[in-house]
Parts: sequence; C-alpha cells; structure tokens
Amino acid sequence: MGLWRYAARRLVQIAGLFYVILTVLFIVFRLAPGDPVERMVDPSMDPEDAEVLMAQLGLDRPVGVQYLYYLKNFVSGDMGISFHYGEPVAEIIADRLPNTVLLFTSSTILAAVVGVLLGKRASWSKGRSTDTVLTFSALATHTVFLPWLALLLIWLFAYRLGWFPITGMVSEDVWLDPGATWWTRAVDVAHHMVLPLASLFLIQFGTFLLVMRSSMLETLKEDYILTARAKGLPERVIRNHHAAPNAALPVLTTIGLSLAFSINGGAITETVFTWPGIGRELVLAVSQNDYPLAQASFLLIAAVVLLANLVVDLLYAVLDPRIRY
Amino acid sequence: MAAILGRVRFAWLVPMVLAVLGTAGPSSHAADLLKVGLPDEPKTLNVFRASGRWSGRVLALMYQPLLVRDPETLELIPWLAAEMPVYDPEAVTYTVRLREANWSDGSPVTAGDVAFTGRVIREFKVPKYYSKWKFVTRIDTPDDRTVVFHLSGPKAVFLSRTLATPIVPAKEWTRAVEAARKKEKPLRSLMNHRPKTLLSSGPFVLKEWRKGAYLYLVRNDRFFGRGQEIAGRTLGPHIDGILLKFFGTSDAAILALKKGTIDMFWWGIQPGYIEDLERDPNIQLYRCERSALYYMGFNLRKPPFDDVAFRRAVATLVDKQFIIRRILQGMGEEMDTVVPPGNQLWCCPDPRTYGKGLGRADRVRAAYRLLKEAGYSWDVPPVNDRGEVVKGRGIRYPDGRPMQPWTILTPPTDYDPLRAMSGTIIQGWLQDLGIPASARPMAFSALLQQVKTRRDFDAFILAYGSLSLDPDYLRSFFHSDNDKPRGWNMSGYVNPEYDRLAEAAASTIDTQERRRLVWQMQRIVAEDVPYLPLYNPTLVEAVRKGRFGGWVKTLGGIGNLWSFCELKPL
Amino acid sequence: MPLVVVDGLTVGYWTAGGMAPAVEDVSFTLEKGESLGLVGESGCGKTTLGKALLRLLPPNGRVLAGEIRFDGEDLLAKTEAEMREVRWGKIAMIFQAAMNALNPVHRVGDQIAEAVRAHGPGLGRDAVRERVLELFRLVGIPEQRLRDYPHQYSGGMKQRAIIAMALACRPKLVIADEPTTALDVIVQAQILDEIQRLQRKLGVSLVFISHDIAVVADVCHWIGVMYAGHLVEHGPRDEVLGDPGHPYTRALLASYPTLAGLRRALEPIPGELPNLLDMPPGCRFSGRCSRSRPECRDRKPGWSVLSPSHRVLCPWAKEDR
Amino acid sequence: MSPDGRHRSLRRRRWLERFLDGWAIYRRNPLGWIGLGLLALFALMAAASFVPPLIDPMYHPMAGVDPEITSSMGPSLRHWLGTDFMGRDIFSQLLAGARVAFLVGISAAFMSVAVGTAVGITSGYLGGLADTLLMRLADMVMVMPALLVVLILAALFGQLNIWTVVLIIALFRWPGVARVIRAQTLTLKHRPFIEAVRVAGASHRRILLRHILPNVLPLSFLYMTFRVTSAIMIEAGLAFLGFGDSTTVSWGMMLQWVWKTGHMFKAPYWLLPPGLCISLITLAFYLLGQAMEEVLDPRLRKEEGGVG
Repeated sequence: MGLWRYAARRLVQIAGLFYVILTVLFIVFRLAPGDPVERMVDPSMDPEDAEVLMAQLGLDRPVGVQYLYYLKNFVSGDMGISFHYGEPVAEIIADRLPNTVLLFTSSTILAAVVGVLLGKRASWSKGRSTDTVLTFSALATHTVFLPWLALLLIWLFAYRLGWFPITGMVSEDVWLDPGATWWTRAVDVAHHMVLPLASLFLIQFGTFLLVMRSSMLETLKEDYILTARAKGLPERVIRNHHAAPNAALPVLTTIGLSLAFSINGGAITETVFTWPGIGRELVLAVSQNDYPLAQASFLLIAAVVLLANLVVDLLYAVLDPRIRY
Repeated sequence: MAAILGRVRFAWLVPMVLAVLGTAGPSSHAADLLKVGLPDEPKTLNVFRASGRWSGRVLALMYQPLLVRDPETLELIPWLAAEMPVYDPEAVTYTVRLREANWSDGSPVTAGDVAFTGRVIREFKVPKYYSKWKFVTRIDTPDDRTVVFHLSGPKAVFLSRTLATPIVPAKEWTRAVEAARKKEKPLRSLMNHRPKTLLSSGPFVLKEWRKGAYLYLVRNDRFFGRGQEIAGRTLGPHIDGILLKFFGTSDAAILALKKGTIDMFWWGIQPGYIEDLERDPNIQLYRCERSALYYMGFNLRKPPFDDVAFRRAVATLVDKQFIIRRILQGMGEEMDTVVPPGNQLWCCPDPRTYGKGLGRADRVRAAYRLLKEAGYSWDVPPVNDRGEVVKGRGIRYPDGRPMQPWTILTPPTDYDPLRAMSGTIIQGWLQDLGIPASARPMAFSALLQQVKTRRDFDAFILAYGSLSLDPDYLRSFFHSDNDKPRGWNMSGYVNPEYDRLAEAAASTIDTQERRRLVWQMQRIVAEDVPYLPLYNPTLVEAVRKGRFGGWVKTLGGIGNLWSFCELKPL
Repeated sequence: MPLVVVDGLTVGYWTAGGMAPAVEDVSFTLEKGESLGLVGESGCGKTTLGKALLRLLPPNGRVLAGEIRFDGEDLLAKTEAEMREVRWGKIAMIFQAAMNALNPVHRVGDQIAEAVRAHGPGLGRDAVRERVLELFRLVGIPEQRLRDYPHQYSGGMKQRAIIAMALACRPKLVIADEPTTALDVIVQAQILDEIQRLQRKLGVSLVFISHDIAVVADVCHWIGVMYAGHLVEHGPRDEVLGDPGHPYTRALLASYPTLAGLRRALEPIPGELPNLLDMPPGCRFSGRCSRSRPECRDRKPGWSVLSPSHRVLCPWAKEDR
Repeated sequence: MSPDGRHRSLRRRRWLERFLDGWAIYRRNPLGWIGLGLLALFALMAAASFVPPLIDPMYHPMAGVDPEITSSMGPSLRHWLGTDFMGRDIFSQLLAGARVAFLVGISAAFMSVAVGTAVGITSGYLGGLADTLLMRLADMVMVMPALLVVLILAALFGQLNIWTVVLIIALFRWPGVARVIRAQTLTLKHRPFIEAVRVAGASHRRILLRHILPNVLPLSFLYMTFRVTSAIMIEAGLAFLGFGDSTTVSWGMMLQWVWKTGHMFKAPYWLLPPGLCISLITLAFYLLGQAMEEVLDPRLRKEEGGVG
C-alpha cells in the first residue's frame, strides 16, 4: 500500500533532518563560549584540577573526535553522562519524560476536544452572541502571556483560595504515607496537575477553537453541505456528519504545526510550576551548561516534533480519503 | 453552573474535580518532621562529584568531617576527632585521635575510613578536594582510632580545609573505587558512581529520594553527638526527620512557607519579600552575615586599568551605599576589603577606602581630581570652571589618546539580576565622568571563560556566595603564580612583595602571625585596587513560628548542622 | 392541478449596500411530468429561484413576496421540520459544480443511502442497500463502485451518482442546477440524455437551470428566460425557440452557434448585466436592448401574450416580431 | 500616455480600489476595530515614551530613580503606576516597553516576512531541487520550538542584545510565510497572464518582481501581523526567563524584575500592567491580522501558533 511507502520515505527524510539537527546542535554547543567546568570549581581548586576535570568529562579531545564519539554513542543509545547529575542522560530523560508526556498529552487532548467542540458550536452560531463570546475568549486566551497567566493562576487558586498545591507534582504527605493506595496517589498527582494543565489547556484550546471555527465556516460554504441540506437531513446530522469531519482535517494539521508552540509553552509551564519534566530540565541544563543533557533533551524534543508531524500527515491520509500517496 | 457544564457535555468532570479538590489542604503524618524548602534539587549525592550547593547541604547532614567551626566564635573544634590534632613541627605531622562514632549501620567509624578518604582523593585527584590534599604525603593508621598525616611542609590550610573534608565510609565505596581503577577514565567512573544507600555518620540518614519532588531524611539514632555536649551545646537531633522539598522558584517556596506547607526556606530571601514576611505573624525572619564577596574586577594587563590612578578613580566613583540601599534594598553591608566583614578572625579593620560617605557630586569631584593629577584630560571636563559638576565628555589618557569604549561584564539577569543592575548603574556613574564604559550582561559560563580562561575583558562584576573562612583565597586571587589561564588571579595582579607575604601566610601555622600577614595583604590590595569589593549581602532566612525552636545563627545562615542537631519541636 | 405554482415570487439578499432583489415577481406553473428550462446569464437569479423553491437560501436571503405552491401545499408556510420532509422526499435538487456536491469524506454509496434512509426511516439495512443498488443500475454506475469515494469517480460518474441520489426518494420534482456545466461535451451529452430518459421513464417533473439555451432546448418542454431577476419570457419550447418574443431571448439565441444546426454569425450581446442594487426603474434590459425606446427605461414593462401559453415581458413584443 | 504608463496607472487604480474595497470589508469587522483601537493606544504610548525623561530625569525608565523612594511604592500622583523596587517610575517603564514591543515586533516580523517571501517566491518559481531543499529546510526550522532555540543560543552565547534577539526570531519564523507564499506563487505561475508575459520574453527577474511579487505582497503583509505577535511573545518570554537584554526596558523584562525581586504577589500595580500590555498588544495584532485575513482572502489556510 502506498501509505506505507510514503511513511517509509518520510521516515528516511526525517532521519536526514534529524541528523542535520544533531550536527548543528553539536556545533552550536561546541562553538559556544564558556565551558561547564568553570562553574564546578571554587577558589580553593588549582587550575590543574580543573584540567583534570575537563579531561574526565571528555572535553579535552579535539572537536572532530568528540563529534565522532558523540555520533557513535548516540547510535548505540548512549547519550552521555550529565555533567551535573553524574547520571546517564538517558536515565534522567527516562525519568522526566513520563511526567511531560502525562501533562502534555492530557492538555493537548483536552484542548483539542474542547476546542473542536466549541469551535463547531461557535461557527454554527456565527454572528450570534455565543459565537462572539467564544471567539473572543479563545482569542484572549490564545494571546495571553503564558508565564503571567500561570503566575496569576498560582496566585489566585493556589495561594489565595488554596485549592491546589503551589508547585510540584506530588505531595510528600501522600507519598510518605505507607497506607496510601495507588488511587490516592493518582488523585494527588491529578491534584497537582490541575493548574499546569489549566494553563497549557487555556493557551492551546484557543488555537483549536479558532481553527475549527474558521475551517467549519469554510466547509459550510461547500456544495455538499447544501446537498446535505437539500436532502432534508436534520441540522445536527449536517453539522456532525457532513461538516465537522471535513472541517476537522485542518485542525489536525494545526496540531502538528502548533506543536512547537505548545512545547515552548510546555517548557515555560513546567518551569513556572516546577513540574519535573523534560522542558524544565532543558531550561535548567541550558543555563548550567550541562551539554549532554541539554543536547539530548533538545534532540528528543526535535525527534518528537518531527515524528508527530509524520503521524499527523499519516493520520490525515487515513482520515481524508482524497489523499493517497 | 451545572447547566453550563451540561451544555458543554463535561458534566462528568464535576465529580472528578471535586474529588481532586477534596484532597486539598495540608495534612501531616509525622508531626516532628521538619519540612524544608530548597530552591532546587540536589543533582547528585555522590560526595566526590557533588559540586552544587544543594548536594553539599544534604551531604553535610550525613558525611561528617574531623573538625568543624564553632557557630559563635568560628574557631575550629573537634567533631569526628576526639580532640584538636597534635602538630609535630619536626616531622611535619598531624596526629588525630578519633571520637567513638558509628555509621548508621552500626559499624564503627575508624581510622581506616579517614585514610581511605584521603587516599581516594589523592589517587583519583578528585577535583573538589585534591588541592587540599596534595601536600599530604602519607597517611598512617597506627590503630583504629588514630590517624597520622604526613605533610610535605607546614600548611596553614590543613586544619581548616583538609580536615573539613567529609569522611567517607570505606566499605561502602571500596567496590566502586576498585571498579573505577580498572576504567580508562577512573575519575569519571568514580564521579559517575551512584551510591545505592548512604551510610551516615551524621545526625540524619537518607530514607527516600523521590526525584523531582523531595528528599526524605530520618534521624540517625547512631549519631555520635546524640546527647553529647559539644561546643557547649547538647546535641540531638530531637526531630524525627527532615523533608527537603524542591521548589524551583523562590516565589513558590515563599508562598508555601506562608501557607505552612514548609517550615523553613533554606535560601536567602530577596529584599522584596521581607516587608511582607515581617508582617506575617506566623513567620520569623533571621538575619545573618554571609561569607560572601561581591566585587568588581579589573584587567590590569591593559589600559585603562593598568593605571592604578584610574582604578582608584573608579573606586571613588562607585557609591556602594547607593547600590546597597537601592538595589539590595538595604540588605547588605559595604565591603572595603576582600575578606568579608563577618569573618572577624581575618578581616582587616583598616584598609584604604575611597570616597567613603561622599555624595554623588563630591565623588565626581574627587575622582576628577585623582585623574587630573594623573594627567588625564577631557574635551568637556566633568567639573567646570566654577566647580560645578556637569556631564563630562571625551576623556583622554595622559599621553593625549582618547579612551576607547570598554565594557563591564556582568552575569545575566536570570543568574543574578542585582549584579546585572549594579553594572548598569556603575556604567551610568562612569559615563557621567566622560568615561566610555558600558555594562554588558553575559551568560555566566561565557563570562567565566572570557575572564578566567581567555583573559579578554576590561572589567567585570562577579561574586563568591560562600567563601571559605580560611583566607587562603587571598593567595589564589592575587598571587602572580595564578596569573595564567584558568588561574584565579583574573586581574593579572603582579606584586613581588604581595607574593612573598602570601607564601609566608600559607605556611604560617601560628594564627597571630598569620593574621598579621593576611591583614598586610589586604592593605596592599586595598591600595592597588585590582578588585573593588562592593558589598556583602545580608542573608535573610525565614522559618515558621511555633513549629520548631532552637535555630542556631552563624555566619552563613541558620540552615546549618548545629541548627538541625538542636532543633526541638515546640 | 399543476404540480408547481410560483406566483409573484420575489427574493432578495441583504448586502452591505442594502437589500438586493435577486428574483422579482416571477410567476410560472409546471404540470406533473413536464419539464421547465430556466435560462439566462449567470447572476440573473435562476439559481436563487431554484434554491428558493427548496427554501435553501443562504442566511442573508429572504423571500420577500409571492407564493410557492407545491402539490397544492404552500411551501413558504411550512415549518423547517415540515420542509425537511419535502426536501428530497418530494423535491430533489441536483446542484451545479457537480465536483463538490458530494461529501469527499464519505463513500458515494453511503451518501445515497443516507438520503434513502432519511426519508424512509423504517427501511432495513438490506432494503436500503437494495434501493441504492437499484439506483446505481438506473443511472448506469457499476455496482462495485458503491464503496468508492467521490474523488475516485470521473466527473460524469459523479454527476450520475448525484442524479441517482436525487432520485433516491422518488421525488415528484427534480431541480437540476447547471448539472452539466463542469463536464466535457461528450459526457455532457450523455448526462443530458440520461436526464431526459429518466425524466420520461419515471415521470418526474423537472426544473432545469442552465445558462446554455441549447442545452435547455434539448431537454425541456417549457422554457423560461430570466434576465436580471425577472422572468422575461415563458412559453413552450418550440414557441420560444421558433418565435422568440423578447429581444433578450433573441439575442441569447443569436449568441449560440449550434442550435438546430443553424450556422449564423455569432452576435454577442453588448453591455453587462445591471447592478442588482442599482436597477433602472423600467425595463432592465433597456440598457442593452437594440430596440430600446426612450420610455423603456422609465416605465415598468408590461406583459405581451403571444399565445395562451407564451408570454413576454416586453410591451413591444408583438410589434417587433 | 504610453502603453506602459497606462498600464501602471491602471494598476495603481486597481490597488487603490482594492484597498478601498478591503477597507469597506474591514470596517464591518468589530474585532478588527478593537484591534486597531488597541494598536493606536499602544502607538500613542510608544510615542509618549519620549516625554517622561524630559519632565524630570527621575522618570528615565532605566537610569532614573526617585531620590525620595527607595523601595517599591504603590501608585501616587507623582508615580501614576507606582515605582519599582529601586524607585524607578513604572509608568515610564511601561511606555518605554511599548516602544520596545513595536520595535521588536515589527522589525522581527518584517525580517521574517521578507525572508519568507523571498524564499517562498524563489522556491515556488524555480521548483525542482532548489524547491525541495528550501522546503525541507523550512520543514525543519518550522517545527523547532523557537523560544527554546533562542533560549539555548542566549544561554550559550551570552546575553543577547535586543537586535540579536530580533534577528534570531526572524530567522526562526520565516518558514510558515515561505510555505504560503510558495503555494501562492505556484498558482500564479500557471496563470495565463504570467504565461503570456513569459511567452512575450520577459526575464525571470522581471516576472518575479513585476508580476508575481505584487500579487503575493498582500499575503505577506497579512503574515507580518501574525509574525509580530509571535516575535513580541518570544522576546517577552525570553526576557521573563531572564535571558533578555537587561539594558532594555521591555515588558518581559519588567515582569522579570517583579519576579526576581520578589514582588510578584505583593505589588499588583507592578505585576499586572506589563503582563496585560503584552497580552493586549498580541491580541491587537492578532485581531488586526484576522480582520485583514477576511479582507484579503477568506479561504486562506490559517497558520496558527502565534507564539511559537
């Protein structure tokens, strides 16, 4: 089937792109002034000690050799050892990734579902007050400055009202309690997740709503909608069965395209809420010159984005019968 | 509300949200658990790697050194050692008797552990400790409780720094050390070792580390100090454990403190919060001095800072009081010498100062006078014929060349907004005099490389957050031997007399004599201004009232071993 | 009783410039089993008229006056729900631009089945399927294409599928709006034949909308010529073609080359359609009419009755013949 | 009149007509009005930012401090929005922030749209290998989270000055524009009038500049408004996280000051205005873009993710 051939071809392309990103990243990190060792030393250490440290971190080799080692290790799944944790980067990432996935997928799914449903509703009542309210609130949440919003949420719901924990992902009370069941622990995590989820959701759902709305309005102008109406079908069937599936396709593309944007937002959200995820780890690693960790986190994000776009394209092909590769 | 929710078909969310809300509100299992907020997570608990502040703080509660400092007098006192080491000037040896102490598994802390620690540091050249051990030529253990250190020569830092090294349990590390020896990069292997359990000789022992969330330490019932009187204090610990919670941002931690989620925030509180916290009846603030140095450094290797007159003029222009009052909101102390004022033992009381107490205009006049005497000229002098201060323009060197623009490198705002801002303010003062200076914030690592490795800079603002109490850093900072890439003499200060004093001080065991030398060194530095010390921020820490009592104030704050040993639940 | 009675129908659109009348005072009747061809330039209101019959005007469109009676019932008085029964059940519509009239994400068979099911709620799965197959056979699409998507069909086949869909509920009236415009000539001819064949075979009435008078002439018993919202001439095919009364009809005929094998020099109609918002008060064609008289511009034109079934909206129709 | 001259005047008339038609459509969009109104307000603020330092040096947003105030104070007659922690006037900082926002937003948007248009036209017109390579590059750059990339660069290469930030944002935000312009160029390329010009022997340069460019420019212009929002957001995010140019008073930087000096939860007069301004100016440009989109071509594919 052509779809698989297409997928395979795209995968090869993605591998190529990924290699380019990998190399560019390596070069950028090596070109950068500043070495990670200087932050680990204090005045009681001699310069020679710093050199020893450099050598032990593998930073004394020629850049070309470092690059080859880097590639070799990468292929064998070894992404190096974090300068600061002293742990394999792969393990740190494996430790943080589930947290990010949990936060990110749930917010994206929630935002997509709510955004699409409300977008459908808004377009259906175009020009009426429902539409105006929905559209405007989507615009407002879509353009609000995320860290600011997150801080306001913390201030209001966590501090003033005390409904939610201020930051973090678990509360020690629950996790230290030997009698806690998995359910109470899950509820505890959910409780911590509400605010970060809310901020990510708020900035994402606007996008979905707006795209769904305009896509739906476009679709409603199509002849087949007129046909459906002429067929005497109820409005609900026309909306849900004829218009929405066609209108939802551009939304799918939006998920792919807005992923980069959401990841930015994700990193900010994780940082503000101290959510122990990849985004926060990347920001920290970057500011502490933890090369291996920063590189690997970014590569992971890049890989996820590239693959997600592939998945979106394939999904598109599956959902839209017109597209055949 | 239900109607609205129903309309968007998310009514099923309501019970879930309520369930989530239902768990709100703090509850506590162990009433005597001290909850401490940390701004960030310790990256590692490998004592040989630990370079971050957080790792060090946690490890200090478990691995103990031979000597510690008395919290009040700051004198060295025996800790794991039973009494102060005995020095033999003939053989250049120190003999240390160990106290009766046990690891948390019940096995004794022996001379073997001490020797093991020293030997591993020397063999692997563990960067964090090696410079303090390289002059130890041999370590003997005549019996289980006695250690004899052979030194290559008299070293002033042996007691204060070498013996401050935490002692590591040999049996826990032997296997990792042996494995590391066989590797291509032994040190790297050692530093990447991850201890599964941590044997502790200190007041607490690690119970659980939930990555990204908290570290849970419980009381070590086998702690040697338990019930003992050391430095006039009867030690505990009296609390069941310490829970270290990671917050990531100060805001969150302070909100948590106000809400009562944590009992203490183990980190200096920014001035902006202080007023608010002072009003909070549940919060108690502690102000402590820090052993810190915030300073402006000059590159003496090239103009304009190769001229001592110019450095003095800059020192005159910089109004430290203004920086402290405005940028630090008063939470700091002016520094006239490189040694922090809180370090009473070593801080020189009478260094030369510049423009102290003068107002803005007078400072400009004084600096103008200094520079004019040194032969500098202006297109528009900053002080006009009538003696009024105006905006100066176009300063020229004594040989008539115009001064080229130069930059003050500062850390970036994300790293330390106050230093970045100080740079901007100082830039303004210099420009008023017609000096073409501009502040440039730079990524921290890049800044260090520029200043320390490449030595390609004009001036910079850097800081040491916690300087060791031993003033040996004076030698590191200004000895001409250290004027090399990666060396600590970043200014490129060369003064044979200073070098001689520094060397003498390093090998002087007698404290009185050493103090005399160290003061003399500080006077020279104040005279020549290779560094311009700016301020020493006051450390303000906050705890909740009514939960625990017995915090011990010392240089560097209340979050210290003594506090955690003495705290009692109220 | 005629199947369709349209009386004085006036339809307008709300636009930024005000109410634009797209169809004005149009009246005609159509008997069962007969076909009416509506012809005119694009923008003359014929599509609006078609949509108005099904009450499918866009949101800014309104029926301002007049009456539509279908099978004796007043369509304009019906509720939206009642109207749904009429749509497709009694009146089906074949839209112009056949390419887009089928929903691209649903299978063709399903779309037809949907129409069948919508108006025959009691039908079982197999019955629906049987009906769809029957329709496919009727319009000559092979059965195995049932499960294909619209984009897999050729243009002609799509149009056949739409015709099949239009016939799904055995309607009494089919409105075909430019059903062949997008097709090439050969396929066009096939489809027209098909429409004609089916119309005769099934005895449905047909309103056929086209800009191509030649096509209309082929298919329909009756011809109505529209210009700028007005029905300017209405009569039996042979009378209108053989003896056109309105100058516009004549011009229209003159501008088509292949009618009845005549080979005349083509005469394009000079000028453009008047702006709907800015109509001359009198005859709307007066600006382009070769025989325009001064009063044509200012006075509403009256009807000339050329024969009992042939009327023309031009007072001079008899004289100018 | 020469044929060429007539052609030109005809075209000018068409442009004017198109503009007026567009304006007629725009005028009917209430959201577009809100956008324009907000923008006018911010433009006014930016213009007014030059005034306060003239009144008194203490109103200088960066260097001026009120000699009598040494800590953050609430609004007063002297300081309409209060002062920051060292006694600088928040209102004049806010005004200066408007200037920076326009500066950053418009210059970054202009650059990215210029690059995007150039790449899009080239890619679409040339086709073949150049097209493939350029579009693959666009794919790669497009999916990269720009803020994180800028963050990495800022952290690695030292604090970036505001123009470097602008440049980097521009370099990372062109692919969306390039794609749309490419698609437009492709459709134009096969239009009869272009074919006709080509047959008439016009050079590639002439075809590109005289015939294709004018037809894609409105689209580029539209994209500029979306790019403005994303540039402002990225700059603000960067400054908020502390990687901005600390010698510039931007709104993100103001928020960073509030945050880092611990005034987040106790000085609403300081926390709220900059955040509100960032959000509103983004909203304003977004509304403008939306309204313009309706004017230019309702069938345009939306490219979302304004902040990315």
